Amino acid sequence: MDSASAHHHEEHHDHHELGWWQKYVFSTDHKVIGIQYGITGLSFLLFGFGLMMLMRWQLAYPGDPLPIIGKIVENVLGEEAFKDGVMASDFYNELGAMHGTIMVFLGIVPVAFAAFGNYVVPLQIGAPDMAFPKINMASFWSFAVGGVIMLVSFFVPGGAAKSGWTSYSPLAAVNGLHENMWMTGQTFWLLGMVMLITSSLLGSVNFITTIIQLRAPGMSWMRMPYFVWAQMVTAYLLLLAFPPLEAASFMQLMDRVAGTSFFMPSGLVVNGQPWAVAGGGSPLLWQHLFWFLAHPEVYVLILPGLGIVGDVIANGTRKPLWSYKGLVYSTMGIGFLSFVVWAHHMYLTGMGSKVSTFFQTTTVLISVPSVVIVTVLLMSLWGGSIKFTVPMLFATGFLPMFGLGGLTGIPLAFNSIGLYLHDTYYVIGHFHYIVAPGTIFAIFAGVYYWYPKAVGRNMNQFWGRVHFFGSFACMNGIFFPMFLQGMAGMHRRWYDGGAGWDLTQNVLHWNPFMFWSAFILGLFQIPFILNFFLSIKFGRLVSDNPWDATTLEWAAPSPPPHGNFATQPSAYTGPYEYSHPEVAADFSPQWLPLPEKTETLRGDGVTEKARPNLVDQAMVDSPETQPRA
Amino acid sequence: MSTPSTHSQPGHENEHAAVTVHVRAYMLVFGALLVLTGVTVALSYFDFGSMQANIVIAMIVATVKAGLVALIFMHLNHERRQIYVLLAFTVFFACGLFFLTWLHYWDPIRLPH
Amino acid sequence: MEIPYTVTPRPDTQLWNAKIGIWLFLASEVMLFGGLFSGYVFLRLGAEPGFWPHGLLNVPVGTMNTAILILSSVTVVMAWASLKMRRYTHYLVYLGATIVCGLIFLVVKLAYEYPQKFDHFGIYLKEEARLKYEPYLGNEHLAKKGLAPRTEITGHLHAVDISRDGREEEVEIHSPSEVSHLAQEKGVQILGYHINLDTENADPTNPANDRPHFWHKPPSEKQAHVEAKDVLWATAFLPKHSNYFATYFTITGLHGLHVFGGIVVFTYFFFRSRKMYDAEPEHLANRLEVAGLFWHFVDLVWIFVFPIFYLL
Amino acid sequence: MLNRLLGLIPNASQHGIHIDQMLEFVHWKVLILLMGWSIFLVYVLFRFHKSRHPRANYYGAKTKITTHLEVSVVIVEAVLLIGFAFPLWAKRVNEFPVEQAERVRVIAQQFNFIFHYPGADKKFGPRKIELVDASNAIGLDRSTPEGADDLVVTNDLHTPLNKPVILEIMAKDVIHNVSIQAMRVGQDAIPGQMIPVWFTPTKAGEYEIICGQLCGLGHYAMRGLLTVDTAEDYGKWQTDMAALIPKPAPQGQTAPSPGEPQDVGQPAAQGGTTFEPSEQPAAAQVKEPLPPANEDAAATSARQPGAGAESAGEPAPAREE
Ligand code: HEA
Ligand code: HEA
Ligand code: CUA
Ligand SMILES: [Cu+2]
Repeated sequence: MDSASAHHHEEHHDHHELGWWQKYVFSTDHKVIGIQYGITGLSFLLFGFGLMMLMRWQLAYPGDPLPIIGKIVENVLGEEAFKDGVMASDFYNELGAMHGTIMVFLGIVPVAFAAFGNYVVPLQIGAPDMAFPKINMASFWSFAVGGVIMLVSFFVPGGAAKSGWTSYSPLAAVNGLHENMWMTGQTFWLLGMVMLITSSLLGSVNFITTIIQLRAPGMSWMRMPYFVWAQMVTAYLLLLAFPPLEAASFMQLMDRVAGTSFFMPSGLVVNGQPWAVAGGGSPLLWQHLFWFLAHPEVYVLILPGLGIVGDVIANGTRKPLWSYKGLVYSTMGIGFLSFVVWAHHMYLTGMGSKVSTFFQTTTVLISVPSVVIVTVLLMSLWGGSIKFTVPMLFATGFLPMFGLGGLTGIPLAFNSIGLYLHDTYYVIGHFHYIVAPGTIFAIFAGVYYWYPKAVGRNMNQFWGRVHFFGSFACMNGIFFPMFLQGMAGMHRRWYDGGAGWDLTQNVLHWNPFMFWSAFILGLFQIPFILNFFLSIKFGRLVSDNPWDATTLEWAAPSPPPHGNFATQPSAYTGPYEYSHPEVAADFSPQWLPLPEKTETLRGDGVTEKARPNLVDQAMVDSPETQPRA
Repeated sequence: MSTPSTHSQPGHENEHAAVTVHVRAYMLVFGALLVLTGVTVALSYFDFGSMQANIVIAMIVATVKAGLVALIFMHLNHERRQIYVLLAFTVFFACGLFFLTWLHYWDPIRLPH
Repeated sequence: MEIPYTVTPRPDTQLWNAKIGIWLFLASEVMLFGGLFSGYVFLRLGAEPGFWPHGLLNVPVGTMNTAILILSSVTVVMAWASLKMRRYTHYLVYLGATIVCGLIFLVVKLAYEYPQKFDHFGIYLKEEARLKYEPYLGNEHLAKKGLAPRTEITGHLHAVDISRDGREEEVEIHSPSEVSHLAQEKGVQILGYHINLDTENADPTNPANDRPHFWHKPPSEKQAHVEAKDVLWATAFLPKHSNYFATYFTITGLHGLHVFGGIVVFTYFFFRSRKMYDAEPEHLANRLEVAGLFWHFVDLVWIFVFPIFYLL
Repeated sequence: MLNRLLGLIPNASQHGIHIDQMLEFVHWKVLILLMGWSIFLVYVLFRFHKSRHPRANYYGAKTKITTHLEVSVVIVEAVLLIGFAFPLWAKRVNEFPVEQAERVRVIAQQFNFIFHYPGADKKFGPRKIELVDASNAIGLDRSTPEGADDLVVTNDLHTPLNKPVILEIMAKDVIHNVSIQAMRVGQDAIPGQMIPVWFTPTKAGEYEIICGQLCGLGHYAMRGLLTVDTAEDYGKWQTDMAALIPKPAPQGQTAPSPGEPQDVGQPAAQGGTTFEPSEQPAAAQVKEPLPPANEDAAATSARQPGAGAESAGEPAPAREE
């Protein structure tokens, strides 16, 4: 050991003297950061849901005063938001834009990607921490600042951003005008987005480096748990798709504060007044740059969820995933294709037949790997010995919900159907089925699954079941009617929920039903939240590996100490060696060799002789054993 | 890539020599870049017939310069596979961003006259 | 357990962590500037003839700044080579030179080039009024040569005609920002502009002015008076002047921020690397290599910015 | 049949039939896959529950069926693409019936649709940004012979039955979308661009025109009405409207007159069950706009945004400087 490790020892020494602040607030430990991301993200998820409940009330009972809450918001935000307890249409738009933004960028991405990724990935690959702990901390704090900016934006003059989460220009540029354009909601939105993008970029650099560099000896690519794969592809998507939106945000910021006209054509007449800018810009430029991010982004929302579900299903069925390799390659395929389909959100922006042909084809193509993934997950159930633990319930609930959401994406993939369905509630139904009973369920599965690792205690399984069945029913109660409303022509972002339109009169009766479903969905979250916090103290104490799982995170103590493992674990087998025919127990952990000369399953379903010492020689050569000059 | 990186084992004799070779390359590239900068400026006062031609030629020179920086200064002429793969994807998607943005612009819905 | 491969490469990937990290980061930077440049292409392709200005930037200064950035790329790579050869003093000298180059670049940009632009004024004319100002535009001459028409009169604004509460007067102007302040006053209306013409507008039919010049020419003594009713859009050379300046300021501004970031990092190294050099010289060399890669990338972006905005 | 079940509103245009067929077809596919897999899922969860299957089978399913299934999904999708989607869209955008069609310009603004008919001479009058005011929202120049006979109506689109219509869609301020669900058409109205869309109504009646793109606080009530008339009714309507055209004021410029067809159209949010007319958003009720923050000397003096502004109403398909 030379100076390098001497230095490390020094650092190590420091750790024992960490104060409370450095331990729990400005921590560089991936587990603490993961939990920070998790709690903040879940809170934002709840907050975003709260915004949506207000909106659903307005849609269900347009023009009726909202009991109690309406008055409270009116007192806080003034008459611009609620007047006599009745929501203003501008405020509805604020809520809609912020619901979308918060759910996507402050809810799902931080929880599904950053929180689980931070907590679980290093453990699953047998690493002591993330590759760059300080950058990791910077990533979280950049996210926190972005989140605060978004929250504060409700209080600036004119209120928060209200041009949809898509922030289409020119609307976004002419909305919320004020003498000081810095102090407006849309400007805050842009600044917040820049912080959030920075956070995601730092995070994804860290994730990819960690996965490439810090895998334990023997953890070859095809022995990584599927969750790690999903996180890695997600990180690549964030890394390469987010910067164009950052560029676009800077441009829109310039449009707002410096009077440029990147996205504004000549000859605009707003409110009867010619709009005083140089002109010559293009609204479509914003859309291209936005969707270049936002389509990969939607896979960012689902891939970590799929990863969690993959791990949980292998554990809950007590058998290896069926066709692990197919899963991995499909995930990579999705990642690749997701960069070339973005214009399917722009079908009605005047697209000629050549471009339209291209994007319809790629969009339909991208559904193929998705079908493969769902098929693999479904077929993995076959032949299992299924145990309905709470994580497993959520994972199996996820499958049909994602299936319905994904399948309804296929009609939308066709330009001519878009003529009818674009911008209707059908679209809202499509993606909410994927992100709400889809990703959110996957998140719940992940929380219930890894909670014992993080806390050392398990969450209450009975209340977990209540949480699952209640949420499952209510989610469908909210989102299924959206397809019917969409088919009837109801459009999204309608403040009156369709009350003022003839063609939606037949489907209006769903609105109250959907509100009450959302309300009850909210009630069903109460047991979860209580369960979550109370189990820290009162949960049942469990062993280090309560689910009899195979992957490396369960080799560490619960909760893992700083540095995670006492000694470097190695991966001797594939990730999911459950119910091996020649092993008596129904699982053989990755960190233990299988009996010599037994058959194991390769990822693609082919069997091969197990080589207990199948550890890449190169990776056994840790830096210490390497000769150093 | 199986050959171990030359500059990962510090203090070696041949390491030292390798760095000296590098240094010579850096100086050559420095000269080349300065010359090419002059060339870019000079070319811009010469009309190649059309704006497109002028742009294309200026971009070719700029790409050569950028290539030199990337290959020699950034050591991309002998990097590891992982990094080439990453950059290949990046360049591909960046080109996609340019190309498809332009594609939409090029194929609008037109009313025949 | 400690984080491995911070200094030595991992055997199977042959890379140490920060090397991958920086390349990933640079990949995202490629996409960031890619987004900005694709915006540039999109807007430029769509610009009407005569509405994408040329030759408004100071080319000699730009060329000098290009050379300075290239030089700084060489010094930073030499600083790294010095570390590799364990020559600490050389390293410090080269690193210092890099910092100085970066500072010169920024100072030239922020204290000289930008203010020079902010001082200039441009007036786009309405189409129907262009004939009236033909002596300053020379469009007939340009049309004969098959060149794009001039639509703008540029130069130094020295006075504006205003009407204040119905009374007309001429107000002298020292900086274009005064015009904006005037216009925001209550009851003030701008009626016309008195401008000291740039050479292109002073002598528009001179073939020597058909294309921009390398050396920046000072505005001529010749003056023009432009009536406000003929004006399409008039501002100083600020981002809002046109999409050309909007992209120019956005991209160079962001690039400047990157330069600034690089300087901060190098300055930190300059003052704080001795301890690490003594303990782990190789780690320091790696760190510098990473910072250097970033710096080269910034240089690389400039290599494209320079011709795109200064020359084409 | 599935369409009926899902509550698709009746189609009233010629090409709409094909879109409905496609919807029907693709939803069958969705339904079959969904039902198939759901049944499979429920069966598996039951069959392989721990209580019935205590030890999992390490090797799992050995079957090629899934591959066949995946391939058949791909085939169905290819059929949908090549058989329906490509030709349908190509017909929408490459085969405008310019000769036969009735042409109407649609200028969307916060929060109405303004329909501009070429009048008897079949020629659209020029539009100038200087002429835009409260009574002439689109800045139509009525002093020209082309413009003198043009009809301008707000929120009230009339088209003849069984005759193709081309809508030339534009926007004045922000992005809107002209969506006529019954006609199975929709098209973004993007400022700086003119994008045409066409359809042939096959059923007389009244249909709602929806703004399908968030455009501000009145978006939800941005509503137009399409009336498909028989040929006679349509002719009569045109004459009635022509009678309302304001006579040119002596000094050339269009004088605002109470009879301006602007007022003829439907009020914005009509038929609302909950909203009083006073709550209907109209451009005038939008919060008093502050001057743009980037207000500049030049801006006030010229009040002219951008070059080429004199043809604000005539955006080229690409964009204008
Ligand atoms: C996580 C999010 C997510 C995911 C994964 C997807 C996946 C897909 N999306 Fe979606 N989409 C969104 C989020 C998502 N989308 C959002 C947020 C919007 C709206 C944005 C806005 O305007 O605000 C949108 C909008 C949207 C549009 C634009 C609609 C419009 O505005 O007009 C289109 C059009 O092509 C589309 C298509 C698709 C397709 C083809 C897929 C495919 O990838 C789907 C592939 C999946 C499958 C094919 C499922 C396979 C299932 C089975 C094989 C059956 C299994 C069955 C059981 C288990 C029972 N989406
Ligand atoms: C990831 C994205 C995401 C998610 C998860 C959701 C979740 C939900 N969404 Fe949202 N939605 C969007 C993204 C998302 N949405 C977007 C992008 C839009 C478009 C916006 C636009 O028009 O611009 C939209 C628009 C949208 C609309 C259309 C509004 C309109 O067009 O006018 C509606 C209407 O009902 C809606 C409803 C809901 C509901 C009821 C949920 C529910 O499923 C919410 C469920 C949430 C929970 C159940 C909370 C769980 C959290 C906890 C229990 C916290 C625990 C806390 C601790 C332990 C600390 N959404
Ligand atoms: Cu106009 Cu929405
Ligand atoms: Cu998409």
